[in-house]
Amino acid sequence: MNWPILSIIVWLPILGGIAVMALGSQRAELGKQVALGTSILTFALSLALWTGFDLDSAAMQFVENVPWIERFNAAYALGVDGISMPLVLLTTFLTPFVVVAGWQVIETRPAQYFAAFLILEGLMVGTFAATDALLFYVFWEAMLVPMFIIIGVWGGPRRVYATVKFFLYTFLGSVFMLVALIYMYLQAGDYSIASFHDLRLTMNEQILIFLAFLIAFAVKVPMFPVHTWLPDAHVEAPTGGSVILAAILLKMGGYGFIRFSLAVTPDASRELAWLMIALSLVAVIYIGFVALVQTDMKKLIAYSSIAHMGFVTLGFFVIFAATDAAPGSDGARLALQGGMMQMLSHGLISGALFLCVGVLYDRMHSREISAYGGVINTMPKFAALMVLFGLANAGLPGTSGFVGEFFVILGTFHADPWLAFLAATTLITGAAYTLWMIKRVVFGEVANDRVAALTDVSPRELWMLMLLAMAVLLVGIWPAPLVDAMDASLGELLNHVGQPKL
Amino acid sequence: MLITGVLFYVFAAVLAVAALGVITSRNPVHSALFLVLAFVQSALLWLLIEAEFLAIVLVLVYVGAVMVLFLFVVMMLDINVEEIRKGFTRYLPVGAAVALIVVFEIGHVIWFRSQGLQFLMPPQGQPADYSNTKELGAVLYTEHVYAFEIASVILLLAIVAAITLTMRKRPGHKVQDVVKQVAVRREDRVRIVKVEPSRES
Amino acid sequence: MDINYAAAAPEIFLGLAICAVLLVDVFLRDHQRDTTYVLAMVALIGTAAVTAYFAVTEPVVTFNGSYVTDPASGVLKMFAYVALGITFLYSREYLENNGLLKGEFFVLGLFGLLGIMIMISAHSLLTLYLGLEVLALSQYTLVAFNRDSATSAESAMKYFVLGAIASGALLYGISLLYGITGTLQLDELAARIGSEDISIPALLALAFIIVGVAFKFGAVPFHMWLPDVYHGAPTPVTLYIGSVPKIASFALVWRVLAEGLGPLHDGGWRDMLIVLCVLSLGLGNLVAIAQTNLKRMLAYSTISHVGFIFMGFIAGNEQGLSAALFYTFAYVLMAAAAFGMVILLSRRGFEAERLEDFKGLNARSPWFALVMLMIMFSMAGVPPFIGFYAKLVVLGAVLDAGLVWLAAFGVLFAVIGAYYYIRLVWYMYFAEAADTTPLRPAADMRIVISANALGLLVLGVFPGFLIDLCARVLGA
Amino acid sequence: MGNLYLAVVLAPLVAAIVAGLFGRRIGRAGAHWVTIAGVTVSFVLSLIALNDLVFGGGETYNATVYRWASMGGMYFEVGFLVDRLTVLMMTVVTFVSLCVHVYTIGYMHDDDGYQRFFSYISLFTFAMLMLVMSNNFLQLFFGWEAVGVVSYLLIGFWYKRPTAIFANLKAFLVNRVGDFGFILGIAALAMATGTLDYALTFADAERLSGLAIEIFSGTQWSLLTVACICLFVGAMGKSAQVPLHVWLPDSMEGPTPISALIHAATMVTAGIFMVARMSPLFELSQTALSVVLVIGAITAFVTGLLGLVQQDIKRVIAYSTLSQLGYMTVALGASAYAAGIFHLMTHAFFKALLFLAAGSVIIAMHHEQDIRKMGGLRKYLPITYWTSVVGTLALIGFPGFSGFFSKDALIEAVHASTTPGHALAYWAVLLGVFVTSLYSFRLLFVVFHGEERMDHHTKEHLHETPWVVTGPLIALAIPSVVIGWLTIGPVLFGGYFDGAIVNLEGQNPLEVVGEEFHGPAAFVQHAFGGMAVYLAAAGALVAWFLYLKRPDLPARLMGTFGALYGLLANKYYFDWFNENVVARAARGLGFGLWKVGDETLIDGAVVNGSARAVGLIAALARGLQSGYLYHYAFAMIVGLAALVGWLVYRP
Amino acid sequence: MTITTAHYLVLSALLFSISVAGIFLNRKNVILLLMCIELMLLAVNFNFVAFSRMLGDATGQVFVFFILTVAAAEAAIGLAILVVLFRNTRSLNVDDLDKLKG
Repeated sequence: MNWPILSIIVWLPILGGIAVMALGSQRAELGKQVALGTSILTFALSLALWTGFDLDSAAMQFVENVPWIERFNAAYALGVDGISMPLVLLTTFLTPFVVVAGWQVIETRPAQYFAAFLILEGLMVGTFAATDALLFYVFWEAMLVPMFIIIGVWGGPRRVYATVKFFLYTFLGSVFMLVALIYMYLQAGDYSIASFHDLRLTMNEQILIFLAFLIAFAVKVPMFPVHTWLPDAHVEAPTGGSVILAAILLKMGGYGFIRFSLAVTPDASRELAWLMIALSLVAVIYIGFVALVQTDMKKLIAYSSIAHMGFVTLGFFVIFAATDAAPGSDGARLALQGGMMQMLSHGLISGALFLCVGVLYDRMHSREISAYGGVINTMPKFAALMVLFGLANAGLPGTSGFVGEFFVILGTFHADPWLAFLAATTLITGAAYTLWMIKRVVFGEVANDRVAALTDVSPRELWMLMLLAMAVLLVGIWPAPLVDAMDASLGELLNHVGQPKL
Repeated sequence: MLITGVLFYVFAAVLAVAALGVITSRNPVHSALFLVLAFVQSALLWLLIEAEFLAIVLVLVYVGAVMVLFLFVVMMLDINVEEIRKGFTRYLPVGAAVALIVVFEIGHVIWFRSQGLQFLMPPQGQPADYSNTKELGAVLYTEHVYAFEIASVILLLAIVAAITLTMRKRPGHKVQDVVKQVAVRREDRVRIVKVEPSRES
Repeated sequence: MDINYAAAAPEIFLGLAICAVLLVDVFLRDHQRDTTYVLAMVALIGTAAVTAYFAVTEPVVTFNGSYVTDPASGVLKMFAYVALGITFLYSREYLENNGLLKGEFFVLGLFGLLGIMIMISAHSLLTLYLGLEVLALSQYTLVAFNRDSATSAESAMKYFVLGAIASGALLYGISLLYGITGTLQLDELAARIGSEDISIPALLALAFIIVGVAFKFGAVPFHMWLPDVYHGAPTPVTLYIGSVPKIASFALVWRVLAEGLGPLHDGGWRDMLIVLCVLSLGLGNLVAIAQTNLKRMLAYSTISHVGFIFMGFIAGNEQGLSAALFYTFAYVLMAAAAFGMVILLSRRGFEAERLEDFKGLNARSPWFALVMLMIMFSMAGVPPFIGFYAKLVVLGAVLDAGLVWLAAFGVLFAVIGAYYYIRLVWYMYFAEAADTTPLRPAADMRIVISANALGLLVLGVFPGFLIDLCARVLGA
Repeated sequence: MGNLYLAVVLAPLVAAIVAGLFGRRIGRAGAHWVTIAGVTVSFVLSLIALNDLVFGGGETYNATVYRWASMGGMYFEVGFLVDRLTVLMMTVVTFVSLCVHVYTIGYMHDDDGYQRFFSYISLFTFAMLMLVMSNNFLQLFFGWEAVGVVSYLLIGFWYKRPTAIFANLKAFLVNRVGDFGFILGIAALAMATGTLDYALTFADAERLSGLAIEIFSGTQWSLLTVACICLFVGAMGKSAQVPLHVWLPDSMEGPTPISALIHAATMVTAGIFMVARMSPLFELSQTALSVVLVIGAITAFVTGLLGLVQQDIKRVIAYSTLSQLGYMTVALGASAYAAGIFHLMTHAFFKALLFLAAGSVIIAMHHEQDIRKMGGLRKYLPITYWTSVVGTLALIGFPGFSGFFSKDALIEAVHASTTPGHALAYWAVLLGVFVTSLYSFRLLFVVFHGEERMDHHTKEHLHETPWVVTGPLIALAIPSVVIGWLTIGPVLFGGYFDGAIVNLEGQNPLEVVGEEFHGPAAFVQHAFGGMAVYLAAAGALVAWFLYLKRPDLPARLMGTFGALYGLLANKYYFDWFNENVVARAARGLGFGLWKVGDETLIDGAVVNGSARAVGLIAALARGLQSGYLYHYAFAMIVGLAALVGWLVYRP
Repeated sequence: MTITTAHYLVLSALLFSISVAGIFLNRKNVILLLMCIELMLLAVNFNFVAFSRMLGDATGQVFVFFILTVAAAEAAIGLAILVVLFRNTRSLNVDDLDKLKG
């Protein structure tokens, strides 16, 4: 197709957001409808990416390229390949849910709330779709602004601490990436990511650049030990904020690793893979135990997000060991695919879980596990869905949560049985913290009369959760479409990473 | 040659002492007068190296105008001559040290580190019929006309600035407004009242 | 002797215009001061027109090598006009409300502009010095402009004394240079310094000159005047000092260091600027965190921005210069907008200069809260605002010069600095309003400040033109 | 055939979805009719398949249903492998499931979770069928976890009971420990073979047996051994082998039909089935086999003893299930897979029967489960009584009953086995026979004979349970009696499993046993030459003496053997260990990491620490701006001096 | 004893640092600061005069001429500020100029 679909997906929400803001809080109702319409329309349009996608090509598709800053040979260049396309879809798919989630609960300045999310959506899509490093960075950083506002304005009691922590943490991470990008620009002569990929770099340069990227992406993912901003941000953020944060912003880090760290500095990645694997496993195990003892539902889910993202990074960086230990096998590919699948599925599941917590929070205004108990007695429909998402979070086969973990464990076993052994502990810990929370919140006798007073999900909430549940099950029962969509690009990436740059 | 040397040292010594006096004397009036002395000494020193015009200007402009202005202000704002300055003595050591370091650095560079420059030669004398004034005049309005114009701007600016900052209407200083006086009407001045005649009973 | 009046037409026109304004102002009554304001604006526009009309494509040196005009100077001057125009615009209402609306404000402002223009197209150290003095004297006066305020008098006195020291040092350095090279013209200066082995005395002179330059910019440790003056001066004057003269400072470095003392770059002023840059970045950002007064905080943020501008100079080449120029432009725009917001929030007899005064601004006026948000994030260097590209170009310059550590240091302190910018945003958005009196700024003010802030955004989305302009005029 | 198998699987699934999502609309009756219809369909179809494969000489069916995912050269598919082993399992599963469905109508009659329950058990049937019919590891794991989840939901069916929701969490986690090993085993095989398909993997078995991987640096392990042991860990979880058996007794918190279907007949035997299915791999690893053998032997004997001291009717049966599962595992370890599967089948019938009978008693006693409050029930519940007798006889292996054939053959096979450790196993299973009959008859006597210890109110309402309950009892009693006699010949010695189960040459104890097999009758006679029968009889006698003749004795024995009794009563302290050591340690560790690692070190020291440091430095640096003009001037001059000094005098 | 340019330069250096020292030693009187500034400019003038004679080039002296002009203007403005300050604070004490700090 010849019309710039990606640009539309990027700018439509932003313009919509501006429109909503212009409508102002006086006409908030109209604003909501505009917001919902825009987000749904965006999703509908983004489906064109799926339908028009060429599965066999690893190249960028739907490419747009307009000169932007001639002086730096920086271009307004967009495009998606098998890696970014699903993530773009994930973004556009989830934003309507966020809008719906805030439909009735946001009283203060609703217009700004919805505007912020729409603008955020556009920026996130831009980040995934940018094929020019400078453009990528601009989108990447610009995302901080609306997120900062969202957490700070509509957040919980300690929102200021949380949002400032979030902002400074992520800002600190990304500025070093900026230095690295400029450095590579000076080497390559332009800012296009492709030319960064072909850039020849000495080992020292690669190590430094890799570390710069590491700070940026590790904070975003987040990896141990720079993960502590996430629980705070999640706990304080409003439901929609948590959803976007967990479902998409975290994926930025993984995306960055796969797009920059692996592809631009393959030798450094190989050199430092041990570090990445170690940190990932620490995340999986350490955080697993930490999540076990959380008393705050959102915090628990936040920690479980960290653990699950640990699988992503594990899958990405175990590929070297996998290829070395079992040459010719598909281990590396499994791990890589596993990482990507894990990102996508975690986007769905964590989003759904945060929506569930939001549903409860809107009724009881408490996130404490101890404040609940026996919710199933008063909210059977909701309970069923929450149990489903909980099981999905525990990686139950047949749900999307299983696919990624399965692939990653298989791939990791190629590298080293012990790594797989450690990674597989998540089967136990994951089930433990998730189902224990479910047990304490959902099952049992009605804990107190506030629980007794609960009303079951409204149709709005029910549809929201049902759609997500279907998505979770669909991906779990038939992941082939996603896997196929990513396969070509990931294979290409593996070849690229395979050839040393030195 | 010898004479000039001696004279130089004398004048320089007096100049230094005067400068020190400026910064050490308690009474600002004394400082001002020391400053005058310093200027005079400098003028003499400039005469020694045949910069007659500037020497004269220095005396005229500074001693004649600027320093008078200083004294005027000092007098106008009657500043009390304050007692012993504690701070001065306390900070003297470190201050003197820094000052000496600066002197040393400059002097050392000029004296020992400036090879290839004729710093260490006496300036060659001028012919007898040389007129410093004429030489300056020749270039001042031709080569440096642009700078000269800017100087005029600066003076204008100085005037504007001084007026802006200092000129003001004092409260309660009396002027008569003729317009008002002419415009006055009878009603403003006299009021006719009817008085009941008192009748005695 | 060659005299080309056409080349100096802008300065000449402005000089005459100033006299005209001055004369008219004398005959105006106090309630007619708006006329002076209009006249000053007219003078600005006229000067701009003249500058545009007599713009040159090749450098023209005249007045016996004491004046030069070239494309870069044209651009700088034009930008100075814009900045001054914005300043006047923001200032008028405030002055009126606070009974400061006097013709002298505009006249002195124009005098300062004249000084800046002289510096911009100075081709000899003499004219440069005189221009510097014109600017400095007008600034001293403006700071003391509010004659009934003790603080402004105090700050004026501090500014005056320290400024005198600085210009004394500068003069001392100039005198040494003159003694060493026997010339005051920049091109000959560069030639002689390049040719002969006179490095040590030249370095001595250089040190003195650096002091003057650093003072003008307000680089640590010659920054001490800056917070007090920004704080003490009436807000419009702070706005003036904080924005327009930065262009002059750039011109100073550009003319003296880059053009006149280019040969002393390596092992000379490069290293000195690195030191000043590091100090400014560190101290500016750190101390700004501890501030409660917005004007003061912006003063310290200025110091940190100076550190970034120096990064451009440190590179020494044309790219570096153009980067510094771009940063200067960006900074002037941001500073003008920021102080404009301070003016916009303050009312008759109420200075909105404490951070608390911005609390809950979003509730009072969402639009102006958004404006301030854009300004703050732009200053913090967050895309898509122009402040980000400013940092981008200077970082590129230092990386090009191979100073990776300096770039890393810079971004690190940029993060620390981000804290106090976003603190203001959180005051505006997350905190409850202290007073909820709605804002009613004059229409022109509202429009221009909105345009100013949106300019930060638009220039951030399409920075190409400005970056390219800066690079082109400086021959990069 | 493919569509038929698809129907077998999908019928219960559809039924489950209908009953689950539209339960309100279709009502209680609708719910049980639709699900029963679904299960009946798959039962009938299973019978057709059985007939086709066994008598119709049908071919083994192995085909893909759809491609789950694929990358590079690796394929993940969902497909069916139906051979005689599978079809046997299908039939057993669907038959027991059908019985349980019918039975449930009565058992859950007045429970408001009626529709939900039917939806669950149909869903379970679907999952179990997926498990047994799978032709690849992915689907195997899928079914494996699916049955686990349904059992999780069913144990916690009465979600208001704290004990129930504790038990289901425990069950799921313990099973997860097993799955942990299971998935590693799968990963190992996937790495070695590059496929997850059974056929391809088995075809590759020879090569695999040559491979080795380095587990601990320096030591080379046979990859096959590692993989098989990992897989067996999974089996230990599902089939509740020591030490992962702890969840099964607690799972009795679920409704009784579940105990019958899931925790006796089908799900718990998934492990047995899996190992049998993997026989081509296990055969090649003596180490793995003897691990299986030893674990099984321990389970068989040790858990049997626990049955002696239980007072809850269902728990007694649960422990007997554990012990019987141990028997099956032993058979597998002895590489007498057929014997294991054969016992699995017979056990499915009579153990389901026993559970359902227990359930019938529980109904009659108004959900009273403590056997000390029962007694003399036989005149109130004749049908239940006689069916229980049948079940008990089958369980203890009374000659002629189904249990006899399977267990005796099993014991013989172990005797003849060559696996290392078979001697230990042989004695374990032999003594197990005595224990089995002891606790079985104890249960029978205490519940149905002796004085009546229930209170008045219950007594008045005691009467036989409705036909929906007794019907299934009878339906299960019949095979419990005859199935052994009918099928031992073909199944064990008739090469029924050829192609499905593989034995190495000279490593098939059943061949040895088969040499003197001359028909069931002869087998019965021959049994009297062995010890098992007499041990069983002894057990029965002791039970009669202790619980009918001298009912006061047991209490005194408890006194004398207090230590032993305590050990048994506390189930060897497994639960105590898990709760007080494992769980507490995990929570403590998590809490420590959270508070110390995250909050104190990372957040407190590094993050907020640096922030505080910056603030401190800022405050200090602020002091420099003293406000005094002379300080400013001084700073400038010092700066000047420093610049000059640095520039001019630096080397 | 010939008097070279260097003599003059060193003398000016002396003057320069004396004036600077005066500025930061003086705690009491602001007027003194202005005087010190005059002194400093004088020092600079010394340099220019000396150099101009050394080089035999009038430009230096012209520069001095302009410096004198500027210095006069500076003095005027400085004193004006001084007056304003005095009117506001009734004091010319340098120690009292500490309202702005931090």
